[in-house]
Amino acid sequence: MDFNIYDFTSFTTWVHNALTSSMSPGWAMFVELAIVGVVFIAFYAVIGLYLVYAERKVCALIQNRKGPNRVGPFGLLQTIADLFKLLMKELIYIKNADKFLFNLAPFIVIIASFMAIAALPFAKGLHAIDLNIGIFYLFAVSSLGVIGILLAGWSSNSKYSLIGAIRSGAQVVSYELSVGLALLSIVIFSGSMQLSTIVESQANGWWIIKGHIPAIISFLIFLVASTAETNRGPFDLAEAESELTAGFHTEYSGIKFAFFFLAEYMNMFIVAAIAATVFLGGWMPFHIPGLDGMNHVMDYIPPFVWFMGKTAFIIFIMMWFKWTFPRLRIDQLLKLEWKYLLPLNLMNIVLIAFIVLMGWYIK
Amino acid sequence: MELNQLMFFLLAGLILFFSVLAITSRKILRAAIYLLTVLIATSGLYFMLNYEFMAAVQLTLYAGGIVVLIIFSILLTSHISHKFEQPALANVFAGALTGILGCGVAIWSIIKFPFVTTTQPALVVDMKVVGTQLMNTGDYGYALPFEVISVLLLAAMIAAIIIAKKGN
Amino acid sequence: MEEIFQDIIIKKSDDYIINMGPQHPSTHGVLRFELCLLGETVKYIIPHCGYIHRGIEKMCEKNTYQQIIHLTDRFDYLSAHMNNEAVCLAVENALEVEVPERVKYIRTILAELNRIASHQLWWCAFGMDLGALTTFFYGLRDREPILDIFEESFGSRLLHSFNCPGGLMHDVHPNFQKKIKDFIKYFRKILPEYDQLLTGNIIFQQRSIGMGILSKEDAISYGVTGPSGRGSGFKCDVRKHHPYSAYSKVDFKEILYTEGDTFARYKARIDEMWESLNILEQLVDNMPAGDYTVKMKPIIKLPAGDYFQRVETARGELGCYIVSDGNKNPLRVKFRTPNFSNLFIINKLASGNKIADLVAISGSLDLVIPDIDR
Amino acid sequence: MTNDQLKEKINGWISGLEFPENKQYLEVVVPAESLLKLARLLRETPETAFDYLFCLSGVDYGKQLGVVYHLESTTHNHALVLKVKTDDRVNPNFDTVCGLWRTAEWHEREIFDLLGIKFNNHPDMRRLFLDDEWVGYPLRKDYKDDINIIER
Repeated sequence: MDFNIYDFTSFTTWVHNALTSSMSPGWAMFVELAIVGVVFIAFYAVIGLYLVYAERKVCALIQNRKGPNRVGPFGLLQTIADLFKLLMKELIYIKNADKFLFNLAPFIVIIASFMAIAALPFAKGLHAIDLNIGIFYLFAVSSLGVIGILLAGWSSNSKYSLIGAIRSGAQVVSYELSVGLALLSIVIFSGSMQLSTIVESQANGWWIIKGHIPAIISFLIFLVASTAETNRGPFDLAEAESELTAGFHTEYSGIKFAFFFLAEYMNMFIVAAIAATVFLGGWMPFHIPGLDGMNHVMDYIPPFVWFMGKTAFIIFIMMWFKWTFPRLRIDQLLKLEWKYLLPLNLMNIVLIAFIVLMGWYIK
Repeated sequence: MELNQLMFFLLAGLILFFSVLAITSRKILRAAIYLLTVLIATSGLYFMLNYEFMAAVQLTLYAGGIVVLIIFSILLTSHISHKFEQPALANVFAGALTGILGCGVAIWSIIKFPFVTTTQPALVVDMKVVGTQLMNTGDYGYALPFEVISVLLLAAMIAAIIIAKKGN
Repeated sequence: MEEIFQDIIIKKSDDYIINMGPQHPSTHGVLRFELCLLGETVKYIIPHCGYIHRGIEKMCEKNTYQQIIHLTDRFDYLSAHMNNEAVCLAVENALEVEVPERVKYIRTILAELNRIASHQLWWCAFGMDLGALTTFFYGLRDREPILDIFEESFGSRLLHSFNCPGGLMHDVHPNFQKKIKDFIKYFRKILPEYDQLLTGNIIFQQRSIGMGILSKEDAISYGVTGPSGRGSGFKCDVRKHHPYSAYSKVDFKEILYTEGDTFARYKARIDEMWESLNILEQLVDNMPAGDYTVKMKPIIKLPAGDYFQRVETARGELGCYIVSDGNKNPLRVKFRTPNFSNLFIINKLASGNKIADLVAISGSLDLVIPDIDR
Repeated sequence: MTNDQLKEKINGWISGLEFPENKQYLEVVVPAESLLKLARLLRETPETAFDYLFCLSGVDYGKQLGVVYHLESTTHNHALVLKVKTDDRVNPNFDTVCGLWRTAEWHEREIFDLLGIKFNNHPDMRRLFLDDEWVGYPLRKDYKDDINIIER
């Protein structure tokens, strides 16, 4: 076996061949599915927990505090301790709640984020499934999470939850458009919806550089709209704690609350990963044509690190937003989308089509 | 049984089971959720056929769009304690009869259709082909229906705005 | 008279009622708003108070004047010093006692320090109400030096009870002047940060400008005083119009805004912090030496009659009304607390706006719940 | 207006009013039936224009129950204290002034809650702090509560 951290293709083919040679193809596929599932669950848990830790550290940095620093070195084990606390907490049952839907809602939210994570290319040759409509699939799956939020709000039989759910519904349905249209701009540039092709097309430069002005506009719109779609501050109206105490998850406790909590952070990771893949070149290292020496140094850094680094950078920006801005009001939120982002987006797409037609981008 | 077949029966079973639940449930939001499951399982069938574009459209439009709108309107209009009444027996019978008739017609036409087994590998649907076909004005092109539908949608949107404006 | 009652609330049976509080993060304590919603819009608001009514006025009738002072800390705990001062001044005026100059200066300095500390905490909480969570830590960080000054001089940080009829309990710590000068220097540098973080933010301005407009007539009629009233152009600064302690000796502006919206109330408080720094600067260098108290009898008996003392707390005008029948206990003590009057404007300001605006408006009124309930 | 001018003015409206000695403010004692009339004149006459009611207190004098209104004019900067008293301890009632000064609405509710003085024509005469089922009026001198109030 030839294990190489710069290209996982040989590793994955080796695993596949080893499995198919030792059992029937059906079982081999089944085992592969199981392996991918276990890896993703582990990855999900670790990323989720450490994003919570990262958020607390970033927020502490912005607020002149230290953040968690007692459990483990630099407080690294703090969120794990929190997880155990949440696991042990009592699950409070609500009288007159629709129990079935009440229990189902956290799972829908978390399954939606699982489905999205499956299509992400983490490094060269390291993705669970490389659909030829990758971006479209991500867009489709990301719209499912809101169903869980709507269910949670309605089935808790609480007015605060219901208002939170309705807010979140209006918000996600509106901002989905901007997210989709912003991603469409890169589809026009690269001429493909397949995530691996989009990443390959950025080998000689990231789209945000190659696509110059319109790509930067799309990137900014995507950043704003995806922050809104994940219900994060300053767009966290669905759980605005100063108005609705906790919005749609007011009535949840223990591990069910933790599901919502984890899903929020995973959604943040997913949108950041999409932005990194589509605009910032995914796992492609940073290259400047002509500077061969620097390009070699950049190539030395493994693709997985590049991918995670870019994702972390975007996540940092999103956290930075959240901890500096006040929250928008619901009518301002919708006005921002329908009056500013959407028209701007449509004009931007026309501009991109024109630029691609004329070949005015860096090839 | 092959894994493929197992998968198909699993999805088909899901679709059947949740379709029946969706129409028999007396709580409206639960019915909507059963419908969602049916739609997602249908998109699973498309994935099995390697027709990923259709599958994603199914997820975006039906699961992500229409069901969300249905749930949204339920949220605005109905209360959690609301339950539908048991329908009258005559209605149940009429409904069941229509269902069985429709089912019979479907099964009959499937049996009658001369399916031909091929040994060719599964066709990969190229996205570019779908795109050009949608915007094609020539034979089998979808440009005209596409435009007509957009006019219909525009009319629907204007009507919705007018209805919404009437309140003020 | 009927035309004035137009804003009387009429309840209907199919109103969508939601309870905000008594346990709710944005009511800042155990206050309950009964909201009627129309979608996101608030139709009317009925405030319900009394969850922490402790009967301070009844307790005052059973206690001597020295003991009353310790009760007054407990209503507006963020302007504890000014509450103390109101009772002390009322008793001193009734007995016609002239307190030493030094006491007047120290009282004024403490009042201004207390005002700054209170406005800082308001700023923290107001940012939180609007969803800007970082403000909370900035405000608390800068409040700490003030609380340290308090702690050093009188051993407590929040509820001082440092005044007594005739002067102060004891003299201030020798470091008092130096620490205040340090604080003024520090806070002059740090206060522009508040503007950078919140005031200039476009989302903040969009949410506060033009929201919850309180007209001057309404402010007067509803008795909305303090920075909230002055944001509407109501000249109600007791320090300026009915000076007490050393306020007649300092030169300061009465902060007035005419817009009357949330932003004007916000700006009024920020400007008041600057103005308080000015007052402190004028006083702290000229503190006269002398006694910290005059000799008073251990049991004070006020001559029969009515005594009223107005004091400007951080939230508005505090009135202390003492009716005495010549005994060692007052016959009746009534505190006209600023928040009690300020609270009830909320229906007028916030009905017709969104829930989020209600939170912003109630934040901009700077409610302290024990001050309403007493 | 100075206090003497005010006195003259009030005497011109309603004669035979009592002006007790008070070092701080000019004080007027009004009979309950002419309270609203005087209040309205004070509020609406341009020369007096008492538009700011800065304190409204109920007092239990032992035998009598009374309400004290502290008024100020924001334009003329003069102040006045209105007092109204009644001997009726069972069913004391005065006219409400909350149509003239809106802040009076809640101050009057507080007085009703704690002293049991009713205000006629008040739009919302309910208890403010205490439960609706509370028995008695705590700020009255003859209020008995064996559990919460310890007599020394």
